[in-house]
Amino acid sequence: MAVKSVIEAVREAIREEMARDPKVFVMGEDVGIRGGVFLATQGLAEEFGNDRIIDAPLAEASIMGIALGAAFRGMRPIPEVQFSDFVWPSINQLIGEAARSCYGTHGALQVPMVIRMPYGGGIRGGLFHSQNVETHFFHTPGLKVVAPSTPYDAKGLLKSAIRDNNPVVFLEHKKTYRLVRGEVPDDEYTLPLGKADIKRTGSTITVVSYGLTLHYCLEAAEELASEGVDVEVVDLRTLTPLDTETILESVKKTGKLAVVHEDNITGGVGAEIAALAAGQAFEYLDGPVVRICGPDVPTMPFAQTLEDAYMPSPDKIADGLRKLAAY
Amino acid sequence: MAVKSVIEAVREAIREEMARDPKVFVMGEDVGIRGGVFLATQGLAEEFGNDRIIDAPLAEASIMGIALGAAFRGMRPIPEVQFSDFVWPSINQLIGEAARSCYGTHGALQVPMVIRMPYGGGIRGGLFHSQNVETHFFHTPGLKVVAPSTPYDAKGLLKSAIRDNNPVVFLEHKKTYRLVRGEVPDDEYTLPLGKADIKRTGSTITVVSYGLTLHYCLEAAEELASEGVDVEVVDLRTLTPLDTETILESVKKTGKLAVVHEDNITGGVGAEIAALAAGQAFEYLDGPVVRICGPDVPTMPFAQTLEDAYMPSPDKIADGLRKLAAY
Amino acid sequence: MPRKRTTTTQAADANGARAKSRLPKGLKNADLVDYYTRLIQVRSIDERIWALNRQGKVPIAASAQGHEAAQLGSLLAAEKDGDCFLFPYYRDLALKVAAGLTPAQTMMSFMGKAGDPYSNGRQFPLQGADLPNKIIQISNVVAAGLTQAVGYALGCRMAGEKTVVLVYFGDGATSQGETHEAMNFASIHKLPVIFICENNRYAISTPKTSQMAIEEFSDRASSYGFPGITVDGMDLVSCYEATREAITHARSQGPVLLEMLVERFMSHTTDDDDRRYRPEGEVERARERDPVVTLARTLIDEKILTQKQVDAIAAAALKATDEATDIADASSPPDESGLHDMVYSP
Amino acid sequence: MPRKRTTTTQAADANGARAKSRLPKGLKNADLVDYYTRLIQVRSIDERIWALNRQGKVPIAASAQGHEAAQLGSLLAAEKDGDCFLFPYYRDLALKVAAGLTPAQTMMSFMGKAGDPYSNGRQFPLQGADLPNKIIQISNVVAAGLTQAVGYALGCRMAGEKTVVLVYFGDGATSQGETHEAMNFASIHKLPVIFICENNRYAISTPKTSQMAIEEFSDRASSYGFPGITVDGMDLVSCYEATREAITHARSQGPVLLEMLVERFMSHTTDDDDRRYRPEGEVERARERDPVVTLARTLIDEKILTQKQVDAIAAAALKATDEATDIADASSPPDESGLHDMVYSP
Ligand SMILES: Cc1ncc(C[n+]2csc(CCOP(=O)(O)OP(=O)(O)O)c2C)c(N)n1
Ligand SMILES: Cc1ncc(C[n+]2csc(CCOP(=O)(O)OP(=O)(O)O)c2C)c(N)n1
Ligand SMILES: [Mg+2]
Ligand SMILES: [Mg+2]
Repeated sequence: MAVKSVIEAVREAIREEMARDPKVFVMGEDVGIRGGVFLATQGLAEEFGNDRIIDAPLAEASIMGIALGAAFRGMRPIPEVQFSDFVWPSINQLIGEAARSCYGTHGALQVPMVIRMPYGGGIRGGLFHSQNVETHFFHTPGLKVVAPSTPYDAKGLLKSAIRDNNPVVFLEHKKTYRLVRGEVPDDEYTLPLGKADIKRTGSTITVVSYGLTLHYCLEAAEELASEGVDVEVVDLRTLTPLDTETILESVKKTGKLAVVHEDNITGGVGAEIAALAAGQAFEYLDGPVVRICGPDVPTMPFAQTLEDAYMPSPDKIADGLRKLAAY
Repeated sequence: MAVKSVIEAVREAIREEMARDPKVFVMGEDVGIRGGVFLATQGLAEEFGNDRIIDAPLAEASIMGIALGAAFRGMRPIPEVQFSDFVWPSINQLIGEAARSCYGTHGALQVPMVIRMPYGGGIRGGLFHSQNVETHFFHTPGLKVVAPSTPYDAKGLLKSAIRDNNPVVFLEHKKTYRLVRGEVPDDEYTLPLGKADIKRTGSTITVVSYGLTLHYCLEAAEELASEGVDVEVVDLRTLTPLDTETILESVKKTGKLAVVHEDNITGGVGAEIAALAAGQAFEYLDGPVVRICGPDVPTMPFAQTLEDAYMPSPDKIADGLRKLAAY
Repeated sequence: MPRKRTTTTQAADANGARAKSRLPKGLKNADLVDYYTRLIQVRSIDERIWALNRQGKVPIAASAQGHEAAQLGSLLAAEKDGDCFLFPYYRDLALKVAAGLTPAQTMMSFMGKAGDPYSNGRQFPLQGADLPNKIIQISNVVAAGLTQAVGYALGCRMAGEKTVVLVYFGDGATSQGETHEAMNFASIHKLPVIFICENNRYAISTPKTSQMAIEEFSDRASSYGFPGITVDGMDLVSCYEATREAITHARSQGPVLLEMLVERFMSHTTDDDDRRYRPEGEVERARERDPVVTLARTLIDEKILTQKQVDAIAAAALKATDEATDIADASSPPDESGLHDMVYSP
Repeated sequence: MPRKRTTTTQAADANGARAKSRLPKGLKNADLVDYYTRLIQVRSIDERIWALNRQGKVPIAASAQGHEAAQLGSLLAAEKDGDCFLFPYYRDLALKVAAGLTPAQTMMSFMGKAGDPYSNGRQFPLQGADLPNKIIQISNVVAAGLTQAVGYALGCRMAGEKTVVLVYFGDGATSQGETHEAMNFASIHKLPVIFICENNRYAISTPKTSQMAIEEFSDRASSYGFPGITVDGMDLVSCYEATREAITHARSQGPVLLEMLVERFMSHTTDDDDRRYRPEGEVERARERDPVVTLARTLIDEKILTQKQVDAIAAAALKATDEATDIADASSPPDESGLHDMVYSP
């Protein structure tokens, strides 16, 4: 096993799947000779040629629509959205078309397509390079949504996503790209979509999170451990399918639930997790469901002060958990 | 007072506001001589001319972007999206741009714009003429979101929306257009955005809903009343700003909460209401929060059988409430 | 293939009345009879579903009446070629039916019955996909199919195939940004795509003058560096020949824009009433160039069929429509237990 | 205004080395000196922020180096006209600064400090709006400003004003669907909008050949029925004159497409490294036509300024940049208590 960064894990997954299956191809802005602005496809144009690593015109709707059309023909496209903030022009092809192609043709069409996009903030990206977009996909039946937090998960889940016959939105938190490093097996492996991962077991509070803030939750859990509070940290890994079983089991065990994400609180993924607990683990709840999430402010100011004020942090999370523990 | 339909109320509100303020104008597909496909603007081109009732090219992104630009210049545009299903191509201008123009310029720009769109199903519209899109706007800080259920509310809220200095997504459930009729005062009136309305007071269960399903909730409440269960029905009227106070007060009074909407259940508005109660009225809850919502199926099949299977109905709601009452 | 538009002689002298099909190049008489048989069948179904809508049995329909020569002319060219794939739009009833559906399948689709070949009752009639007949139209969102068609062509090329993709849309669709994006991408990659605009000068009520500031949409092709052609879309042979040429060009050199000037005989859909916005007499005048009538006349004038034979074909079509209506009417809607099927593919 | 492109003599004989500005029509010497003063100030700031990025004080910057003649030439025309409104894009640093910001305001924006005139530290540098200087650019989503600019022009017309709107974008932006939609709407309504494409032949790393299949983007104007012009964007006077003409045309007849051929001297942004994808020597060759150097040479050759005066202007600019840097560096970031302000307008 070697220690790798998230971006390296992503690149390896793409590379291996392209080598494995000639139907897999990448299309996006600057993915070719430039290797993508985050270098997720660095070296792949040289290895696989410009016909399989396609530098697209600057037009997201067509990147998505063309990928979708190629998927209809049996290809396995991996369109890249350069920043999740720029997915909007393409959203009709994604939410309106790709998500419903199988359902709307009663299964005649499959959409084996992985839509990769760097998302999230904390990198001084300001309003238009920091966005959390997961809720829009989470709320769209027909899409699968993956949001890994570690290199190991990123690689294993991306490989599964590429082999899946459905449109998978694959969300890579851009702050984790180089910051988060971890062991990645040398041998081939995949991880199933739809399975959450308990990244830390505990008995008094369940914290559910994903992506960057998962790491902040682990830090907060450490802090609380030193205060004698034993926190269980559930990493969703995939938002759709949502692993309700793991979440509910953990909540039933601990009796207390906190949900943490960077995305705006109102109507976010955290609301669904809270609603799930309030609906299906009501008898087990020993305290209010706490959400420690991004405020309802358009994501996310450029100035360091404002960005810090926006972002959930280990301290803010620890504060919230402390209060919940004391309830 | 005269009895009017929802579509008549909408038309009157537009007409009165256009007469009151020359800066108000309408732009959309077929809004002119055709009067819109639902006739919301019937007769207005004749009255106000084609410069204020503008037949746009078939291109939603530009309808939204051009309206936004005109709003920057101080106009008060009312862009119409012919069916909410077709809002996607314009969503960057709405979620990415309009919602953040004020925040991103620290208040230098205002966006006094009302985006009207017929939404929702139950009219044999099939996958592409039935969509519930409210969650996407509900989850976007910077937008206001209105979803009236009656002619009275529609008129009063639309007039307020037009006078508001923020982008307001105004959702008109297309099945209510002609089906729902009610008294509308002859005299000028407005209704404040951000205030829910208790459409039926009760003491044992709180049901929160909006739009078409609000009426189904009232029907179900009647049915339960005959069984001795006293249901309070809260009509949200505006989703953003959300009237958390009215919701929480009602839940604290009844101790039981059900949320009903037609939109897909996972990550829908109902999740937020449930999370709100689980977070801020936890001590008052006497039972699990129940959600009676559209299933996680791409909205919504064409065949009558499948559409019925999808749609919440008075019966399905009554069933859910009965179970909750018995808890 | 010329880079500038050509007008067919037909279009040039078509002042409405007494238009008449030229005799085709490269088509046999049998082809024409087959074409007429399908044309009359399609028309008969088209008229019937409108009536069934008024009876409450078909919730919604968009008629192809007036567009049939464009749709069947291009279809015929695709069939003759043998390696084409079609991305039609919602008005392509004639194309979709003539491409291989039975009248009963068609009627089941319009009534939202189980067994609807396009979506099994999930979508508007004839929306979805009919892969056996090489057709995909997953939605009726205007212009959404164009980039998909381009992507399909890209996929075919990657798979080493020579398939030419024909994608259809109306004049309204030309305004959408994605139409631009699709043509731009296709031109950069020289993909074998034929962009077929069925220009009836209306998008619901919105006239062409509110949709574009140019005379002919086909002129836009030059801004992508590929040929644009305008043909008389009321004339079968013009449409057939232009499409044949376009297929040859597309396969070897890349995209072609084919504008077919057609007439919408009916209201936009069964939900519309075009008397609100169309000048009086416009439809009546347009009907004088009815492609069904025109072809019948040609067949008789050229002594390919007798009047009696023509009548017999029409009678058979009507009978087939009657039977199909009964079959569809008697068949079951999809069972509600299927609501959750195929949200995801296995 | 001609409907077809014109090339300036400058562009025609510009083989890189020893290019030289022509003397302007309708500009006074004082204008040129003023222009040069602003140009050198802008360049000095532009270079400084790049250095500040390397020091960790400016998180991100897009340089205007190589685009200055296009940006300032058109700005000058707008200023002379007196009734123009601008929708620039993220590379228009030179335009935005020259339009009226102080060096200190500019530096505060780049460092994300309170008092940033565009967004008060909420957005990337110089994103947002600068209404006192008649500028709006609410986002750096490529091409999103085009329809907004068209809408602004519509709003002005409704308000009875004669304002001409200039909207700026790169060659990459030409691929976006909204660019088509904006030009189409403007042409239908004959709105006074000038579409200014600063064509540097790169969108980050993507060359123009992967962006469009035509030689000159201005050719696309004909598909909307309005004039398209290509000018040498390295030449101040060409840009000034073409924009002046375009303003006159736009106000009386509707939109104009103005393509300005420019060179990107720096990497896409401070986050990019163009050595990955640009041929060796390309930037060096382009720099031989540096608009700052060219204008200095003209001013001296034409004896409008002495070398000494030119040097003094440069020295003053440098000093202003130094001072501005210190002021911005010492000033406070926005207070975190303001996070929730102005999500909604009152
Ligand atoms: C994106 C989108 N916007 C609006 C509509 C509603 N709509 C359906 S058809 C139509 C007009 C289309 O006109 P055209 O493209 O000319 O085709 P035609 O019906 O004339 O054949 C409109 C506005 C839609 N289906 N999709
Ligand atoms: C919609 C959108 N997609 C992608 C990006 C990322 N991006 C920023 S600038 C750029 C290239 C723009 O190139 P061009 O329009 O030629 O302008 P230039 O930078 O060359 O001046 C890209 C892809 C973006 N900002 N917006
Ligand atoms: Mg049309
Ligand atoms: Mg460029």
